[in-house]
Amino acid sequence: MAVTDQAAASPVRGASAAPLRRPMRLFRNLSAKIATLPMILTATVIFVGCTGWTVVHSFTSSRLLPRLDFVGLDQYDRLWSTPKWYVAIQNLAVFGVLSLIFSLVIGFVLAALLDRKVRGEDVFRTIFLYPFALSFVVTGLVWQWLLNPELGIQGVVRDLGWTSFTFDPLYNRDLVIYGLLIAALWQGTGLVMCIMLAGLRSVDDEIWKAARVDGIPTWKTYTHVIIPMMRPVFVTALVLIASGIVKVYDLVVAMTQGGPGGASEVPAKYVMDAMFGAQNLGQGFAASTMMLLSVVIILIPWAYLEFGGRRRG
Amino acid sequence: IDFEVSHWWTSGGEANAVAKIAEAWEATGNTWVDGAIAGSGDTARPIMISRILGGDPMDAFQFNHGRQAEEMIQAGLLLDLTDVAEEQGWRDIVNPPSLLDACTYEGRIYCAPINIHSWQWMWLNNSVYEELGLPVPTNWDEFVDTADEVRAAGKVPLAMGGQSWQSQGAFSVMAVALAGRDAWMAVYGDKNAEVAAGPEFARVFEAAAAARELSRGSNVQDWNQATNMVITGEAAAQIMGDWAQGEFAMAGMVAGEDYTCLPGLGVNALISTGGDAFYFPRQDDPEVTAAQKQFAAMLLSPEVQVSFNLAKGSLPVRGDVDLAAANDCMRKGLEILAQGNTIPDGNMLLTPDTTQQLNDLISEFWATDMSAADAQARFAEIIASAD
Amino acid sequence: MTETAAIPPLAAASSPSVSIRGLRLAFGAVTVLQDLDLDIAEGEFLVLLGSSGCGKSTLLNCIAGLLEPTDGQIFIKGRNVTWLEPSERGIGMVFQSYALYPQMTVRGNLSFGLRNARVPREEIDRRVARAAEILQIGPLLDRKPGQLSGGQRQRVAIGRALVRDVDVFLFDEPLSNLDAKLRTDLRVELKRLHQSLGNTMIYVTHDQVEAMTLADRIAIMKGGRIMQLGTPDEIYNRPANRYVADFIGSPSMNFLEGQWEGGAFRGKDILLPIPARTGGTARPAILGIRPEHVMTGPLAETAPLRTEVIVDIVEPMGADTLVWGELGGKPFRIRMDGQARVRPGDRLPIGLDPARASLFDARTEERL
Amino acid sequence: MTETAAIPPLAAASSPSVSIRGLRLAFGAVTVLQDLDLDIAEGEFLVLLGSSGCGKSTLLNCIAGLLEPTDGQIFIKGRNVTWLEPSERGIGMVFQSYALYPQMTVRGNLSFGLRNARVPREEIDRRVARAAEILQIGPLLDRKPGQLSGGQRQRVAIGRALVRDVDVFLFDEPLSNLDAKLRTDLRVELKRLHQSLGNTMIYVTHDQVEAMTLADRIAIMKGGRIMQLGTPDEIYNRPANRYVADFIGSPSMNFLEGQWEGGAFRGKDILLPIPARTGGTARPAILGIRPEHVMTGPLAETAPLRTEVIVDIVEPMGADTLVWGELGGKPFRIRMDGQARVRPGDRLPIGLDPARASLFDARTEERL
Amino acid sequence: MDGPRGPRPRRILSRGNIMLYGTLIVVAIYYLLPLWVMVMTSLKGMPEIRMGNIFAPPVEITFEPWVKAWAEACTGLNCDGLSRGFWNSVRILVPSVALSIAVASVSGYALSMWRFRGSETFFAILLIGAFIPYQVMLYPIVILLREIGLYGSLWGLVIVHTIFGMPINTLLFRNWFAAIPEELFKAARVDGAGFWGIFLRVLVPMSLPIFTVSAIIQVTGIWNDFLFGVVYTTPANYPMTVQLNNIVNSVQGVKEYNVNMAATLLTGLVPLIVYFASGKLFVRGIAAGAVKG
Ligand SMILES: Nc1ncnc2c1ncn2[C@@H]1O[C@H](COP(=O)(O)OP(=O)(O)OP(=O)(O)O)[C@@H](O)[C@H]1O
Ligand SMILES: Nc1ncnc2c1ncn2[C@@H]1O[C@H](COP(=O)(O)OP(=O)(O)OP(=O)(O)O)[C@@H](O)[C@H]1O
Ligand SMILES: [Mg+2]
Ligand SMILES: [Mg+2]
Repeated sequence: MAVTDQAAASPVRGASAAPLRRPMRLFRNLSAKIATLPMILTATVIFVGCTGWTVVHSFTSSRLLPRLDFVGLDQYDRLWSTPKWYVAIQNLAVFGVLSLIFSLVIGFVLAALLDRKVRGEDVFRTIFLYPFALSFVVTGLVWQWLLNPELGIQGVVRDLGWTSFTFDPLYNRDLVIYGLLIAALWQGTGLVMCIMLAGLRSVDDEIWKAARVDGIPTWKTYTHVIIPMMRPVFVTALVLIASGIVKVYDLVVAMTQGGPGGASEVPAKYVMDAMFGAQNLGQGFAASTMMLLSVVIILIPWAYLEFGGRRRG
Repeated sequence: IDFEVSHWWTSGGEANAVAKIAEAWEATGNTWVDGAIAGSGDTARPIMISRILGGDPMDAFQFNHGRQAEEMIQAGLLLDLTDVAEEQGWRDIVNPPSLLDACTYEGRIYCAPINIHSWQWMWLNNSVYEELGLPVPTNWDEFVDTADEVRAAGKVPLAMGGQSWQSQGAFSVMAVALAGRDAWMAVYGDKNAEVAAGPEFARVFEAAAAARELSRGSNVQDWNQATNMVITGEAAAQIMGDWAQGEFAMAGMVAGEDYTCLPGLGVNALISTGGDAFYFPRQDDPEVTAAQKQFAAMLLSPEVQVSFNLAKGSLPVRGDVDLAAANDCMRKGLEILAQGNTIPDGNMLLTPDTTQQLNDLISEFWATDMSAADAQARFAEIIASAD
Repeated sequence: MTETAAIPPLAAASSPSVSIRGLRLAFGAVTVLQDLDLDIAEGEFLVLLGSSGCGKSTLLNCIAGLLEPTDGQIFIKGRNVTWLEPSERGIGMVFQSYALYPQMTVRGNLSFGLRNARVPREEIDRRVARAAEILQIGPLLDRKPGQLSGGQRQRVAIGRALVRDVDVFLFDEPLSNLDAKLRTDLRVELKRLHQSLGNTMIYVTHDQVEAMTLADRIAIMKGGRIMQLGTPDEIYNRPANRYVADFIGSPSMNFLEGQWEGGAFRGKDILLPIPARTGGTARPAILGIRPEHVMTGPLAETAPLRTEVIVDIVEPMGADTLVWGELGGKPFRIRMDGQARVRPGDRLPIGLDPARASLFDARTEERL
Repeated sequence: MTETAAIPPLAAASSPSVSIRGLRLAFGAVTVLQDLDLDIAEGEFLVLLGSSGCGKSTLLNCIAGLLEPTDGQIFIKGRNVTWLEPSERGIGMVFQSYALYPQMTVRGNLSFGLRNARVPREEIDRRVARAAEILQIGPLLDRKPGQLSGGQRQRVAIGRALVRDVDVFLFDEPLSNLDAKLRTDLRVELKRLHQSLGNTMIYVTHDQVEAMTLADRIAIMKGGRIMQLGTPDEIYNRPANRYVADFIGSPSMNFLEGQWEGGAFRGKDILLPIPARTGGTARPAILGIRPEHVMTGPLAETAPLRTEVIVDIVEPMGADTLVWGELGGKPFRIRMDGQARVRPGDRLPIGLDPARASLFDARTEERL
Repeated sequence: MDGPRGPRPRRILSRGNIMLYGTLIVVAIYYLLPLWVMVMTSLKGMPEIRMGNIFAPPVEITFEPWVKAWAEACTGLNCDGLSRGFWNSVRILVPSVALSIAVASVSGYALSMWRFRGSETFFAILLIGAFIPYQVMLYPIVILLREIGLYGSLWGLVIVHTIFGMPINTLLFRNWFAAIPEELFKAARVDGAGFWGIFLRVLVPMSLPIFTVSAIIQVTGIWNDFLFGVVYTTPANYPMTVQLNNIVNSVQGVKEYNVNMAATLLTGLVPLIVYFASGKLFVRGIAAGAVKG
C-alpha cells in the first residue's frame, strides 16, 4: 500500500492530520463477530464437534458408556446385517417420499383454495394450522385412538351397520406406515400450507391477469406458471418437511412403538433402541452416522445451489 | 437430607408400592424426592444414564438388575455396597442367592435387590371355560387342545399385547416350559447356538407358531390391556409375569376361583427370579453416601420387604419374612421358590443388546407369517453372536 | 358531463372498435368508476392519462374482462362482451411488470396462449416468427425472461399480444419500469408498431410525454370520471378545465387569479384583453398561461401585455432553460431557449399573448 | 485520462471540500471503481451522472464511508477520512428509497443521529425546528413515515441530513421514486436549498434533466471512470467524447459518419465546413448534431448546410415536437417547435450550423 | 349493438363456489376431528366412553377429568396432576424463548447485514445441523454441559433449547433482515448508530412479524419438548410434558381416556392459544422469513 506516498503527493491543502492507518482486518466489524459467537460456537462445537464425536464413537464398541476401544467397521457390519435396520430405512423411504409428496400437494392445494379470496380465510387457516401447535406425543395419542379398530373410526362405522368395514392401519403390518402418515400429515400440512400461501401471495397479480388474457385455464396456470415460479417456496417447504422426516421418532413411539412386529421401525428409533434399549452406543452411533451421511449427501448440493450460487446484490 | 430416587413405577399398584418405601424412608427423617418417569426402562434409562454422566446424579435409581449396570460399575460410577451387605448379612438372607450374584461384580456388591418378579405364568379366565362347558386347562397342551372351541365361541384364546417385550417374554416362558431347564440354560446362559438350533428349541418355535395363531385378534398394545381382555372374558388366557395378578386383584377376581394361574405353563414349574434392584451413583458428599447406604439397608429390612411386595404383588427377596396376606398364586410361587426350582432371569444372563435383538426377532415372528424354522435359524444366529 | 359532448366526429364517423356505456364499478362502498361512456374508433390510439389512483387501470381491466363491472356494458367491434372471458374478447394486454411466465422461454411465452387454444403447430410457428420479426426479438426466442433486459422483456410482452392476432391492444403503463432512454426508444417503436399494424390501442400511463406523443386522442381521468377527451393538441392548447390545464405540461401552466370583465382579464398588476370566447357577465376567473408561451427577449416587446418577472431560480436543461420567478406575488414559470443567459435576481421583461392563454371560471373551473 | 485535464479552475481556486485520490474499489474480481481522482470545491453542487451500474452509488458510498475502498484516499475538508466511520465524516446522506425509520415519528427520524451523538435535548429541538421550517414539514413532525406522501418522505430524509449540520450532503437518486410532477417541484426546492445553505453537495442521478438543472459541475461516469467533468454547459455543448455526447440530451444527438478533411466534414451527401479546432490530417470522423440544433423552417434557409429529411414519425409533445426521420440512410432526430405541423412522409428541409455541431475522431471517439 | 343488457344475474352458489367451499369444509372437518374427539372425550365419564361412540357428544358433561388431570393425577408419588409441571414449563419456556430468539435474531442480523469472511460457512453448517437427529447429540451435550458446569441446572436446559432452535430461527431472521432495504441500514450508519444501535433501535421495532413467528415456533417446540426437559434437568424442574407422559403412559387397568385427553388438551393449551391469538401475524412473518431469501 502506498498510503504515505499518496498522502504526500496529495495536493490537498491543510491536510495536516497524519493519514490514518488502515485498521486491522480481524477487528473490523468486531461487534458482529462477537455477536455471532454463539452461532459460531453452536455450529462448530455442537454440530461439527458433537457430530465428529459421534462418528468417532461409531467405530468403537461402546456399550452403555462411550469408550474409545476401536473395533473398526464392526458396528457397520452389524448394522447392515440387521433386518430391522433394513425395515427402518425402507419405512423411512416410503414414509419420507409419501409425506413429502402429500405434504407439498395437500399444502399447495389448500393454499391455492384459500388464495381464491375465500370468505373466512382466517378461520380455515387457523383450523389447518392448529395441529402444528401440538406435540407428536399428543398427535400420536389422538390418532392412535381414532385408528383403534374397536374404539375409533372402524368401530363407529361398524356400529352404523357396515360390519365388514375394516380400517385398522395401526394393526396391519402392511398399512401401519400409512397410519403414521395420516397423523403426520394432519400435524404438518398446516405449516406447509402457510408457506405456500405466503408464496402464492407473493406472485405478481399481473401474471394471473396475463394468463387469463391468454385464455389459460386456472388449473393450467397453476401447473405451468405459478408452481414453476414458486420454486424457492417449494424448496423452503421441502427443507422443513425433510428435516422433520429424518427425525421422525416421537410419532412412531407414541403411535405404534415400532409395531406391529417391528413393521413401523424408523432409523431414529433404531438409533434410540440401540443406544438406550440395547445399551449399545456404538451401534446407535453407527446408525446415526449413516443417517447423517445420507442427509449430508442430499443437503450439500442443495446448500451449494441455494447459498453458493446467489449472493445479495 | 433430600434424597432423590429415580424409578419408572408409575402405575397404580407400582406407585402404591413405592409409596411404602417412601414412607419408611421419610420415617427416618429424610426427605424423598420423587423422580418418576413413566413408560418403561427405555424411556427412563437414557435419563438416568445422562444424569450420571452429567455429574449431577440422583441418589438412587431403579434398574432391572443384571448386566445392565456392568459398565457403570466398571467405570466406577456406582457406590460399592459391600460393607452394608456384609454388615446386614445379605449373603445369608437373600433367597435365591442368584439375586445377590446379579448385584455382584468382581466380588463387590453394587445393588440392593428389592423384589422377585417371575415371568413363568399363564393366566386363564375360568368363566370362559365354564361357559363353554370345558374344564379349565391345567397345562399348555390342554390349552392348545381347547383353543379351537374358544375361538369358535368368538373369543381370542391367547391375549397378547403388541409390544415386543411381551412376545419375547412369552416366548421365553414357553422355552423354559417346553424345552426344559437344561436346554434353556444352555442357550440363555451358555449361549450355546447348537442347542438353540436343535430339536428342543424347534419344538418351542413350533409351539410359538401355534400360539401366534391363537393370539390373532388381540389388537392391544399394553400388557395390561391384554390382561384386561382376559379379565373381561374377551380372551381366555395370557402368558404374563406375576405383575399381572395385580390387575386381577384390582378387578376383584379371586385366584383359584375366578382365574387360574399356571406357573411354567403347567409343564415345568420353574420360575425365573428376575426383579428390581436399586443402584446408587457414587457421590462426593459423604453425607449423601451415608444416606445411600442407609437407604440400601432399609430396602432389605423385613418391614419394607413385606409392605412393598404386598403392594407390588411380587415376592420378597428374603426367605425369612412371612407373607400372611399372600394369595393362591403367590403361594404357588413361594412354594416353588422354597423348593429352589428357580432359574435366573433373562436380564441377568443376556446383555441388553442381545435382549433387544431377541425382542425384535420374536415380535417380528409374532406379527408376521415367518416360519418357525426361519425364526429358529435367526434365533441361533443371535445366540451365537451374544456375549 | 363533458365527455359525452366531447366525443369528436372521428369516433362517430367510423364504427367504434370499443364502446363503453354507463360503466360503473365499485369495490364495496368505494365507487372507482362512475357512469363512464367512451367510444374508441377502429385503429385509434387512445391514451388514458391521470394521476395515480384515478381508475385508469380499473377501466382497462374492465375492458379486458379482468374485472366485472358493477353496471354498464362494454362492446368490442359491436359485440357485447361485458360477460365474456378475457380470452374471448379479442384483446391482448401488456403489463407494467411485463408479467412474463418466468420459467418459459420467450418462444414458450409467445406461444403458450396459442397452444392452449389448440392452434396448429405450423400456424403457431408462423405467428411467433412474424411477431419476433416485427419486434426484433428473433435471437432471443430461446432465452428465459430472466436473461433479458427490461426493454427486451417488454417487447416479448407486446409480442404475446401480437401473436394472438387481437383486435384491441391494451397497455397498462408498459414503459414505467424502464429507464429514461429505453422509454424513449420503446415509445417510438410502439408508435411505429401502431402505424404499421393499425390496431386499436388503449394505453394507460401517467407520463404525459408518452400520452402526448403516442395518442390519437387522450382521455384525462380524475376520480373515476373522464375530465376531457380530445386530441393531444386540444388537450394541450384548449384544456377543458383547470384540472386538465394544470395536469398537462411540465412545468405546469401558470395560473393568475383575477376577474373576467367581458373581453378582458384583470388580475393583480395585469390587464389583458381577451377576445370573448364566452359571453356572460363579469365574474372571478383564472388566467392560465403555459411557461413556453410566455414571450421573452425581442418577442416580449411586441406582446399585447408586457410586464416583468423577478428571477428566482434558473434551470438550464440543455435544449432550453427553465426560469422560476415571481409575478403578482405568485410563483411564475417561464421556459426559455437553451442559449438564454439569465441569473437569479434579474428582472426579466416578459410578454403575454392572449391567443395562447386559457381562461377558466374561478368557481366551476371550467374553461370560458 | 481526460478528467485530470478537465478539472476546471474553480476547484483549484478555493480549497476543495472533498478530495479523492487514486480511489479503486473491487468486489472480488470485479473492479467497480478505477483510479479515480476528483476534487470538489467548497459549496459546489456536483452531480455524478451515468447509466445504471457505472459505479455512481459505489463512489458515493465510498465517500460516505459505507464501503471501504480497496485502494486510495478520501479527504473531506482536508482531513483524511478514508477509514473513519460514516458518522464521523461530517456527511449526511439521502437515499432513493428515503430509508426513513418506519417506526419512528418524523421528529424521531430527524433527531436519531443527534441522539446517537448525545447532543443536548434543547439543541436537538432547536435544530429539528429549524430543519422543519426550512423544509416546511413542521406540521408533520409527529407523524410516522407511513402516513406521509413520497415527497414529504423525501423532505424528511433531507431533513435528517440537515439537522446534523454536516459539511457535505450526499444524495443517491433522491427523486427517482417520485412521480414526474413532484420530481420537478422537489428539484427546484433542492436547488433553492443549495443556494441558501451553500453546502457542498454530491448528487447521484441517471436523470439528465436533474443533472443539467441542479449541477454546478457534472461528472459523467462510465465503467467506474469519469468520462468528463465540467459545467452543464460544457458537457452539453462541448462533450469530450462520443459517449458523453450520446449520453446527454434527449432525444440523443444525431451522429453522422464521414471523414474529417482539415476544415470540413464530408459525410454521405454532406459537406460541412467546420472551423479547424484541431489540426492534423484527414481521418475518419463522426459529426454530432443535437436534434434541437437542427434548423428548420425559415432558419433552415440561412444555414451553411441545407439538406432534406424524410419524416418517419412525429411526436407532438406540447411545448415542442419531435420528428424522427432519415438522413443518409440513418435515423435522424429533429426537435421542432410545438406549433410545427409535419406529417410522416413529408420531406422536411433542414439546415445544419457547424458552430453548434461536435466532431469526434471515429477511432478514439474523442472530441476533435 | 346486440347481446344481453343490464347487470349480470349473480349466483352466489355457483358450481365453482360449491366445490371450493365444499372441499374446504370437508378438509376442515378432517382437521377438526381429532380436536373434537379430544374435547368430547375429556368431558365424558369413563362408562360413557366404554359404551359409546367416540364422536358423540357427551350425554352428561363432567369436568372431573379436567380437574383430575390438572390437580389430581399422579406422577409417581406426587398426585398434583399437571399443575406443578405447568409452572416448571413456564419457568423453562420464558428464558429459553427469550434467549433463543435473542441469539437467533442477532445472528440473523449479523449474517444479513454485517457479513464477514466465513459467516456463510458457519451458517451452512448450522443449517445442516437442523437435519441431525437430536438423539445423536444427547450424550456429547451432556458431557459438554458437565464440563462447563451447567448440567442439571435450568440454564443448561435453556442453552440446549437455544442451540436446537438456532438453525431454523437464524434462517428466518436472516431472510427477514435481508429483505429490509440496505439503504435503511446505511442511513442508520450515517446517523452514527453502531452494530447494536442499528439492531435495537432501528431493526427490532420494525420486525414484529418475524419475532412473532420465531416466538411461536420456539414456544411450540420448547413447550412440547419432553426429551431435553427430562434429560438435562432434575425432577424439581421437570416440564409439564413429563407429567403428561406419566399420566398417559402409566397403565393402570383400563386407560382413563378422558383424563388422558384432558391432560393432553391442557398441555397443548399454551401453544394453541399462542397460535389462535397470533393469526395473521404468523402468516405475514412466514411470508417474509421463509419465502424470500
Ligand atoms: N381490489 C380493490 N379493492 C378496493 N379498491 C381498489 C381495488 N383495486 C383498486 N382499488 C382502488 O381503486 C382506485 C383506482 O385504482 P387503479 O388501480 O385503477 O388506479 P390507477 O389509476 O391505475 O393508478 P396507478 O397510476 O397508481 O396505477 C384506487 O383508489 C384504488 O385504491
Ligand atoms: N456488493 C456488491 N458485490 C459485487 N458487485 C457489486 C456490489 N455492489 C455493486 N456491485 C456492482 O458494481 C457496479 C456498480 O454498482 P453501483 O450500484 O455503484 O451502480 P450505479 O451506478 O449506482 O447504478 P444504478 O444507477 O443502477 O444505481 C455494478 O456493476 C454492480 O453490479
Ligand atoms: Mg394502474
Ligand atoms: Mg445506484
